[in-house]
Amino acid sequence: MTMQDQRVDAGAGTEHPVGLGARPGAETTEMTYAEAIRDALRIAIEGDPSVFMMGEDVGRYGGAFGVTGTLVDDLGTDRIRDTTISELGIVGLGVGAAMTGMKPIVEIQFSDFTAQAMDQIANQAAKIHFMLGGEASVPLVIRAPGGSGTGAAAQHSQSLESWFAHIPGLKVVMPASGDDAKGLLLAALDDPNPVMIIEHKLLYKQTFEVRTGDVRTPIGKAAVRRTGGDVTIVATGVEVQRSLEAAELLAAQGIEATVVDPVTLTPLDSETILAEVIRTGRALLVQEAVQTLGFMSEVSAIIAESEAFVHLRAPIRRLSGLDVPIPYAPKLERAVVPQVDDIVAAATALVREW
Amino acid sequence: MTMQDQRVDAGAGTEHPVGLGARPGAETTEMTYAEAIRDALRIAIEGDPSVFMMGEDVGRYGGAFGVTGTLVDDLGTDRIRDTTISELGIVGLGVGAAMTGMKPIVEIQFSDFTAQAMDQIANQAAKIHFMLGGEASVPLVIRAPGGSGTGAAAQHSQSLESWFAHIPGLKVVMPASGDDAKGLLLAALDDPNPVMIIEHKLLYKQTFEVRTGDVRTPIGKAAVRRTGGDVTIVATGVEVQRSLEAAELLAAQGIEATVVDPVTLTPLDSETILAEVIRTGRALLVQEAVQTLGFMSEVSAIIAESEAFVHLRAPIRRLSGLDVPIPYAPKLERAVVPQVDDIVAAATALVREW
Amino acid sequence: MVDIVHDRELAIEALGTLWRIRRFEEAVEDLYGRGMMHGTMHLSIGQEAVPTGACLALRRDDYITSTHRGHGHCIAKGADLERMMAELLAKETGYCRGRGGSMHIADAATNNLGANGIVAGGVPIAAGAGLSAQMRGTDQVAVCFHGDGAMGEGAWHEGVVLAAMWKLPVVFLCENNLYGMSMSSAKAFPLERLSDRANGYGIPGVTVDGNDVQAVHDAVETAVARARAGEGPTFIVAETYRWRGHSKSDKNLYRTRDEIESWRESNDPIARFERTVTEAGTLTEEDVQRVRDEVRDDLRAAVQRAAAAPDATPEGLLDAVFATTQGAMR
Amino acid sequence: MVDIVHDRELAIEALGTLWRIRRFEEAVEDLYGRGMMHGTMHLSIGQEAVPTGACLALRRDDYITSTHRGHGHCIAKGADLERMMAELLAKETGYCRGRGGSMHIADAATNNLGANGIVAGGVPIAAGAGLSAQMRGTDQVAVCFHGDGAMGEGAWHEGVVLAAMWKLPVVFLCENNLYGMSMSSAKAFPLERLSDRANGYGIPGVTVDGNDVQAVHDAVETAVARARAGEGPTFIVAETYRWRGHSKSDKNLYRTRDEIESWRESNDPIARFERTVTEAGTLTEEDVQRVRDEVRDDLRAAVQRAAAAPDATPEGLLDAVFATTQGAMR
Ligand SMILES: Cc1ncc(C[n+]2csc(CCOP(=O)(O)OP(=O)(O)O)c2C)c(N)n1
Ligand SMILES: Cc1ncc(C[n+]2csc(CCOP(=O)(O)OP(=O)(O)O)c2C)c(N)n1
Ligand SMILES: [Mg+2]
Ligand SMILES: [Mg+2]
Repeated sequence: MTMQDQRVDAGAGTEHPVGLGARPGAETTEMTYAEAIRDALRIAIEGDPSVFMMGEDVGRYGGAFGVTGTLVDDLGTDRIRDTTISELGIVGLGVGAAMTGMKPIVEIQFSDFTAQAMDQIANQAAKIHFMLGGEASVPLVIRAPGGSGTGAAAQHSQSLESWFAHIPGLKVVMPASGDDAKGLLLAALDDPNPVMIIEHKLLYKQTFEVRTGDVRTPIGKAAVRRTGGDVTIVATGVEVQRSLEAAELLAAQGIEATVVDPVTLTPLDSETILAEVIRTGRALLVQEAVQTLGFMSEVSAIIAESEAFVHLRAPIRRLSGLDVPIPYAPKLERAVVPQVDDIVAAATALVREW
Repeated sequence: MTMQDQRVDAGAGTEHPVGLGARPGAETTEMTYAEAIRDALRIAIEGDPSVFMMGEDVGRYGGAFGVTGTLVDDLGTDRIRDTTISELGIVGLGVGAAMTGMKPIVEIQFSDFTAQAMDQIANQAAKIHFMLGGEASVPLVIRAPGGSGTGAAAQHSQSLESWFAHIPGLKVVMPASGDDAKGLLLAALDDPNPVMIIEHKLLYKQTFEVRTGDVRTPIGKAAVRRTGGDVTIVATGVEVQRSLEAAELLAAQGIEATVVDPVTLTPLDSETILAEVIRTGRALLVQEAVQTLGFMSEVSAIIAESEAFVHLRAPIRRLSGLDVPIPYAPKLERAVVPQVDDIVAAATALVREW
Repeated sequence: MVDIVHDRELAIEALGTLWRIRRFEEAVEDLYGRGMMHGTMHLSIGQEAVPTGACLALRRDDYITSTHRGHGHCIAKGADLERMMAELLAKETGYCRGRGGSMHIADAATNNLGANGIVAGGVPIAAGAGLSAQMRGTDQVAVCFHGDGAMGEGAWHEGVVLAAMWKLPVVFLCENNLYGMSMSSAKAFPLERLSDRANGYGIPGVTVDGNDVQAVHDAVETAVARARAGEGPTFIVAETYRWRGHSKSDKNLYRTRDEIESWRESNDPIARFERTVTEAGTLTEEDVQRVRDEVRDDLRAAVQRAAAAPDATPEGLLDAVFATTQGAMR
Repeated sequence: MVDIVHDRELAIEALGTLWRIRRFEEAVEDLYGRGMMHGTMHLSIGQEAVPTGACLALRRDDYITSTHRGHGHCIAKGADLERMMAELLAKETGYCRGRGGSMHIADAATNNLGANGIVAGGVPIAAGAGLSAQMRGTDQVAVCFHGDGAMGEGAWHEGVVLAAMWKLPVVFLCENNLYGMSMSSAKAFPLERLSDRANGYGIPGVTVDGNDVQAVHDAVETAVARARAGEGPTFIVAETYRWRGHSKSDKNLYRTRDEIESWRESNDPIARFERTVTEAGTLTEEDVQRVRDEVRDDLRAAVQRAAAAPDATPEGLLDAVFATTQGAMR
């Protein structure tokens, strides 16, 4: 057993960001979400010989979503490893490597394919530390893009964060901004536990303000990205962006919304969420995942059994993906997950009717 | 495309049973939960040439939990098939066989090993009908025992029903009694959709009153197993039994509890649950699964966004497994999931404090 | 053995299939390029001889399972071009009513169990169709099309292990187009020939020139006969090449322009087949031209009708999740 | 090659290991039978020569992964009997503090990455340990113990494919005890010898008498040398037999009493080893008896101390889910 080498912690990242901007307190620059992740990969791999990345087509191809880009040219095929098509295998190798002194980052091309790897994720990585009585730890980072909107249909568009958040022993984060995509990946690499990072396909090419250098977004802290007194919107992933847009439209109608991004699903920062719900007395929970047992079911249940219960002025409202597989046709695909208009309508109804 | 052959529907099974007894309206006999399942298997396989069962050690061995017993002697190795250790493979073969005119029943030895088969369960079986625009259907039944209490530790004791209930396209049932174990299996075989049956290990050897013959327990209807005016306990799996026991102890203290067993998680009979919650104004939701995103999070969220909201006299209270992997030591194993005493205490607190 | 090369009718059928696949995918590429098609796109241009040869060895009631790169399999098994195109155009009249798209087309009329977005996802499903045929006592066979990349997946393994154990009537037909996305199959699997993989499973393994319609046909015919006779599965590797990128995002950085050019120029399966059948005297240049023209016209009509069909609608989606009747492909 | 049979010290070490495994499991069986142990129990009695021979070919810093039937691997790699027994007795002093039980014992001191309740679960993990050794530039090797039944799992396949591709320093060591629970390995896999499986992966496959300590050792030693030299993985199948049922629920209906008896009587790995080393003149009968006595005493003491230790407590369980520091087995 050796103590974890604590890496430089520049830029605390604990203050709330404005909108999808960078966390305060550090230099920033503009880059895409994909570039922000690449930046984090480069910093981590250059800075620590035990960090490496493996996945399907992450090398010369540059990643299915272009995240690794030309990183292999600079870091080599040893540290940016192309694998066979083998999700269970690569997560399993990641577990073995993590137990023996490495810090692997595994990319799963689409989060839907975590289904292939569930045994190694849920039965091995998540449980080993506890089950072995602390005899080992699994500092494994798994990155996987979730979400719909690319016309890739039912097997390439799911939002499966609930599966992971349901398994004790996994930390689960969902970066909604480029800055958090970078900061959370670097924070995940500091963590001696397996961390699932659910990225969003629609964000990869979007540009964000991102902190430069070796920064962190703390795991386990929610971000209040906007503040308003009428309703508290809790949203994850791409729905954070949609909720912020909706909040602007709502403001034009005289409704002021708070937007809370949990950032980390496990361990969840319920405290911040509850405080913000208590403040407005109304909770609108927005997610792309299907409604049934989507993460917002948990948020709702936490609110309903908390001290916030007595402060509620309205029923807790979830706005989720329909309980259907994601369809291919663009119109259908749009129709089954919450869009900006849907959020505006739901928030308006909640405020006007209660 | 051919129409499904509708099988005999003797004993409607739609009336509420008393406690864990048989559904009213048919002859009954005493048998164990395992025997009840075996009885259903025999009836289905003898009655329909397209029904067969496959799984690890279901033949000569008689099943890891003795469910198939000596069935292979009567039904033959063609209809009760031993497979290699290959959960993904056997579910996948089940999907292929189901699409082509058979009605396979697949046994997964421990529900934990559904992790191995998640792609075929969630990405194939569940989605094929929708994704193919109705061109095919997948009448596949998967039986898997969940739950803790046998000292088998973290990889053999999970309650993973949430994973399945989160996937549109799967029906998910959890028989709490021998009668339902039989009736649900036969109903699942009538259904043209994939049905996950999460059985419970601790129930297999327990004796129940079970309807004889070719009977059904309807999929999609909750059972009100006990009625009382002070608190509504919603419980699944083995916690139904514990809740009924707790209700007797509560009655001795003057607290009358209603116990609702959803029976089917998807499609959920919210109507019955909400009606019973409205009646008492207090909801105690009890499950063996870990709290975070256990099925009761969904039940809580449904209550909180329904008309029941205004009838609530107390916060909605979940009583769940701790958010930890199931430990091995008997004392620890007991401590991490709700026992009768815990239910009594939680119900008492809810009624006394609110 | 059926001699396609010397049988006028079969040669015309084969040539028609080859061109239908080629032209269909060129049309898709065009529509996609013009922004009229959405989502992603996996083209099998250059690989047409595999499904063409294979399906000529099959009966209509034999099963196939297909892949993300499945247009060819679908067409060769006999699917309707208009319904396929309508699906890709997100129309209500598409095979999946616009719900599945390119990666999820199935066709009950030809016992095509469907494309699959999951690499190797179809492998256990094909074995299951084989099991079903075996249990129902028919002599149907299931052909499982898959790529070389699929050989890395556990699903491939488990499907083959079970099929081998139960001697299921299945043909595992690998299209080795040299890459699984960007991973070279030669690098991935340190085998002299990919078909040596079969040696680990106790089933026959055969390598065949995947750009030769007759050769593919013959290998599949032998495997199918074996399967129908109850002797179990065969693993066939058809060596071929993908001309286009893996999908739209592919910049072809993992292979050389020369490599692509050399396959296109000296190993176009359609040109080769045309040369073979005209040199054999089975078809004339005019016959060949007529087939090409017919396919062009058919396709043009299919695209037009598909484009004119009503868009898929979100109505009733919630009710489409569960089946109400069992639709079985027997 | 290290000659265990003719080296007094090694012979004593091997014999001690064989007996420690046998006696440990007999004690477990006894405690379980008397209701003092809970849960389930998978005994490897009859298979002791495999871990014993294998681990004699390993360094302390080489890795192993193990299975549900893992006591032997654990003991042979050098685990502490008292902590093992304490774990099975659900004690705070157990390897897993009572949280894991028999199926989850790992031992950081001997680079034992742990037993595994999931069949084939350790296969990709072992490959990962091999990858780690390769990347860190050490010459450590990972030995992956697994059963014949594991060969049906996708995890087995994926672990072996990746190890073969990257020439990882891994030895996949299959204990073919003829059954995966009740499934006969001969029925499950239509191969002349199970080690022929390796032919599908481009790695060497070797079959060895699993009840012969020296033979197992030699096969593993060769494979380990190959792995350390950077030449990649080897698949070894050690033929052996499980005397006891698969677990408590096993009624042995899938095999005959005769079969069991014949292995016990004519192929007890411990009796064979004792005969070999005494016949070779390496050890005397008295030496052998002394080893047996020592093991008996050690075990008795271990059981007593383990039984006297405090029970595992539920306190702090919630805090035990996440690690606070990285504990790496390097
Ligand atoms: C389980 C899974 N992993 C990864 C992918 C992403 N993916 C789609 S196609 C493909 C390459 C497949 O290679 P191959 O099997 O050789 O077929 P080809 O594309 O060459 O036709 C990959 C990696 C996927 N769809 N499914
Ligand atoms: C993924 C998975 N499937 C099924 C089981 C149940 N199970 C435990 S051991 C076993 C048999 C394993 O056979 P083999 O690999 O030959 O090892 P042996 O028991 O013979 O040592 C089975 C089916 C399991 N633990 N994990
Ligand atoms: Mg390929
Ligand atoms: Mg075995």
